[in-house]
Amino acid sequence: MEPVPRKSELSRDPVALDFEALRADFPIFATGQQPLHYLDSAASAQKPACVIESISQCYNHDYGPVHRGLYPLAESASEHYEASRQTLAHFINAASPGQIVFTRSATESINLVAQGWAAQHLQPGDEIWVSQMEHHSNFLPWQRVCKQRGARLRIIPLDGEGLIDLEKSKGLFGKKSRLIAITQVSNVLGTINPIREIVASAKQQNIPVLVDAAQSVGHMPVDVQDLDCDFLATSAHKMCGPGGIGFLYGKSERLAETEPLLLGGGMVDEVNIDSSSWAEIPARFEAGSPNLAGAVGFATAVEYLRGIGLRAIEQRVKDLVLLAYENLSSIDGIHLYGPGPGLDRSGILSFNIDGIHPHDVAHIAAEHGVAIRAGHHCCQPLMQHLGVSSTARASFNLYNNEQDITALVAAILDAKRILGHR
Amino acid sequence: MEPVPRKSELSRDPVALDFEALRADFPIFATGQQPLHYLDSAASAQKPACVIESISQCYNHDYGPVHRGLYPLAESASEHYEASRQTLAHFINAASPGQIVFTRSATESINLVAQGWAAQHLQPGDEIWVSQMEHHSNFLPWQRVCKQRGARLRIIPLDGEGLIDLEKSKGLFGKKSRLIAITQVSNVLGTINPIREIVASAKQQNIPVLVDAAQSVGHMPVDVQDLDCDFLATSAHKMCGPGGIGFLYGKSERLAETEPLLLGGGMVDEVNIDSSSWAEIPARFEAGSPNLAGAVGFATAVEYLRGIGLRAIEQRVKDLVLLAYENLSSIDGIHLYGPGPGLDRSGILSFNIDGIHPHDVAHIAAEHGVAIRAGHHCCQPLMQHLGVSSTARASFNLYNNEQDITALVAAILDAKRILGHR
Amino acid sequence: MSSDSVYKEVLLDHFHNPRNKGELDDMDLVRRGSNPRCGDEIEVGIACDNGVLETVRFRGRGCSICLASASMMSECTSGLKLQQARQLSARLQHWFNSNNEIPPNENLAALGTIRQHPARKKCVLLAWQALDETLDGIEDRR
Amino acid sequence: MSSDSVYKEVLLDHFHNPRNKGELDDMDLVRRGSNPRCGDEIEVGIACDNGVLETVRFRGRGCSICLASASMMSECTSGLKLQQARQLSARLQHWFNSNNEIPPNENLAALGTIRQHPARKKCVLLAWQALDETLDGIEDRR
Ligand SMILES: Cc1ncc(COP(=O)(O)O)c(C=O)c1O
Ligand SMILES: Cc1ncc(COP(=O)(O)O)c(C=O)c1O
Repeated sequence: MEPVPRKSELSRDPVALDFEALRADFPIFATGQQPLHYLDSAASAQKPACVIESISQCYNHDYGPVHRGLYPLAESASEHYEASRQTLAHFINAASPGQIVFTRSATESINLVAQGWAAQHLQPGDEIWVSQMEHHSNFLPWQRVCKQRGARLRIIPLDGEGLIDLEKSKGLFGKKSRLIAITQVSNVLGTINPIREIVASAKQQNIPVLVDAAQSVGHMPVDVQDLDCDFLATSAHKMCGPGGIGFLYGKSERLAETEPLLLGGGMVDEVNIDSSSWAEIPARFEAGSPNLAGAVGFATAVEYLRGIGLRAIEQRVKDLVLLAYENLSSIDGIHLYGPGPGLDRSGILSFNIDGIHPHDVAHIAAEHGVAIRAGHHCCQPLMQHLGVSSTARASFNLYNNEQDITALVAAILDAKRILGHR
Repeated sequence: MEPVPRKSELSRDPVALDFEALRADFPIFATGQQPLHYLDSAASAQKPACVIESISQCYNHDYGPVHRGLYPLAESASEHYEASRQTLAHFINAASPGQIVFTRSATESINLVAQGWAAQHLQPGDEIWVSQMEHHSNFLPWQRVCKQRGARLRIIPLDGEGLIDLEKSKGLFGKKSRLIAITQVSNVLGTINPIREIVASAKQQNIPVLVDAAQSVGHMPVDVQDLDCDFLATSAHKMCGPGGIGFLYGKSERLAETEPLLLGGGMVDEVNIDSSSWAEIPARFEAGSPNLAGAVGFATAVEYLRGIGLRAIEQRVKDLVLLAYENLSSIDGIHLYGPGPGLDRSGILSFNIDGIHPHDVAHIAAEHGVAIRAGHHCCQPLMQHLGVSSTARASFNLYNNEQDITALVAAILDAKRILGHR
Repeated sequence: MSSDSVYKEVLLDHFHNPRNKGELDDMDLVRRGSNPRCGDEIEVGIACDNGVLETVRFRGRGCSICLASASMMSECTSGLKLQQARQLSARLQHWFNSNNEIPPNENLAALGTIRQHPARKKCVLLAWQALDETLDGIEDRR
Repeated sequence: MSSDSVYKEVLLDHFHNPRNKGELDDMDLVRRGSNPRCGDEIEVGIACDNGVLETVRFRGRGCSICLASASMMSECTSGLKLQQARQLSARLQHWFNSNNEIPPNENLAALGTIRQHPARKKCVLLAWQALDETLDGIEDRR
């Protein structure tokens, strides 16, 4: 009575065949514990060998302190660091490399805007808008700055499918709205928000927009000039890059309005006992010794992705998630969250199974070699909206394949066999 | 007339011979551009192969998201991350691993205390004390928080040798003093400050002390319980570890008084639309996806250093800097800064040469394969004290040897030949 | 399914046929344990007479391990003296926080496989920590 | 010393024997360029007559490259029309900010090796940027 996983067109598609070969670029699938059906890329992606090697190469051959050293290692360190910035600027089509601020993560990037920009611009009674689907990293910084400034945190509601009603939401923003902070892709629902349209309507009222791009950049083509957003935040580790590095993109006029979050070495021109003057942008926002190998590894990752093609990656992952959706939706007692069939979604699929706790689903999956996540995914406000305390989540990336889905379905069926009503 | 570099006992010392062999642990000396006399470790240290390999190994075999995943890769990621924390706690003899907060750097650690602790505890008219030799990273955060809170930033003066007069300084602190923030080792002068004594006298007036340990941890034995300091900040990259990671040590009662600097994923228990409750310490201070490979590389670096022995490293570097001091001091027209002969100093030596700009000294040194730094070293207040706008600086680490000093002396003599009065 | 699965028969039996699960209206004292990270919540109620736990009952929601552990807890502690229940709980928690391989009680041995999964420790301990609180509460009343 | 040393004879000659270095009290207009990062500071003064730079003089402190560049600048621009001086400065700066290999003027060719050292670009440009400001200043006066 339980469905057999359906065969899809996937394996006959020549593009898919290329992707099967790309899997070999990721050493973890050859050398890590086996079997490994890694379906937790939305938490953090695996790394291709080229990224890992670029980090080793940096430390083995080229390592020196970034900025203003006068010897060859220091000069090449600065060059590599700035070349990485340029690669990233190019990747999201920023107008200039100076609009890319290296941070440790999307989380730091968002906190920088909250404390460095919003705190300077919020008056009591003002509003910041976030959606009900935001990750805690794009929620808590706004909650805090609103409290600090006597402003109000307002919530853009979702419909039953986990979508933002664009027409309705336009009516929400008004004279008191100072910022809209919204994710491009939900890390739970897989929803792809219509950022371009939201920005366009926000522009009519001069409301700046920050885009949380942790789940979008590196997964689909993202063009900040096309989106016309004011700020955009992301992390390298979700797009096959190293941990400990991310960036904030900002329009030049917005960055000029922003105070640094961290003060320290490298971000000042003149320091006196009484006062100091900040260095130029983006150095102003990068206090402390720059993370050279992180920047180099990040740039290598986006070059790798660009080499494959962002459209191809997006399509491949969409095919996979669609196949997963089809296979999972025919399991008895399953609830799938987010956009239904026919609606656009990214490679993230959350679900629950009647009577089985998501922790048990994930744990039994783990015993099958299937790595999925269970929990609130740092989205408690969304969980409240869905009326659950947690979900199971499978997320896909370019290195996944049909067997991963087959294994996932088998694991879910096994969880039902073990824990379902007897 | 110019001195020939003097031979020292160094090469006949059996310990020194071991160190010569250790140089082979650092791939850059075999595979980087040659010759490389790397005398800029105070800016950032080179990495031994074991550190570089631990990072590759992590990404190749063991990579997964840290915290609460239920599948083997996620479980081992959490274990490795927490084991690294434990290694670091052990390294500085913290009473518990929960007193180690991973940050991106010493700079972030200090900003966390400035905004998370001091901003909560400063009243108008209160004082924060820093010394005249502080790095901008341990100066600007205090300057800002004092401005924000109407408090005063006070300066502990230095004597002619660049030392803090302990007896005099005790008299400085008073009822309004809320914090002393001081470096253990000056990154310009090489001065080693008497932290234990400063803390002991501060304790008598219940004044907490933050130690900037960017130049001390990993270079000499550091025991936070012995120092009895309240906070201690450091970066991995200065002690042969990777970039993009550091830590803040705090006494448990101080950390409990500290608000997080960054908000986001992983640092909350409950999130509601109106308010949220923080997670336990140290998770509370580590918003965003943890930097697994950074933590692992950091722990590998300190294990490497511990394997050699911190006392041995300290002694070796002291021998080198003493030899350098002797050789340099006999050069005509040179000015050496910091503690004179017979006084304790770490492996950092700043100097200037009459009539020759430090940039030229460093550039000509670079043409000799000698990597030294020229500039204000992020210590403008100290430069003002010294009455110069910049210095040249040679800094030593365990992989340096006598040839590096010979090459440095030759480079300086060449700079004099080229640029000295004709 | 690998042989070191945590989903062993004993646990599954407790999950599918929980002992002492039900309403707590008639208990002397009720305390709640909750895990905000996953939304799990166990209420433990006790009824005691003359220093002996006559009844230990629970209700709530949680994963199979959380519920099985609650069921096993109620079974193992019903009929114990307060002091004995306290000791058992302490030993169970010590077992989970140390490298000690020996379970505090044969009937709890099936929980052992979960010790390899630190992320699920809290699932096991939730009911026991709620029990501790009921025991604290009873002592306060005396 | 390697053959691609920046410390070539031409530069060293300007450093050791700077042209047009001295007091600026009798100049028509003086402007200062400074680099807070290294404390270098160059003041450039000009005297002009009928749209021609009669005198370009400088003083200040800086590294050998900064001072040599100031000396070369003063030598190359003295006697030029304002407009020509502006163009030369623009071409010099473009040369440093592009991959174009050809120096704007044979007498400035010795600065070329420094283009490989981005950290020292500012040393070369300091005097030229101060010159630009004096030219701006003269135009504003008209
Ligand atoms: C004494 C001192 N404190 C703080 C720092 C800041 O360290 P980081 O740049 O790694 O944050 C440095 C080094 O740059 C330093 O030398
Ligand atoms: C939608 C979204 N925003 C923000 C973040 C925060 O990213 P990081 O933890 O890398 O700072 C994440 C991932 O954790 C995310 O999924």
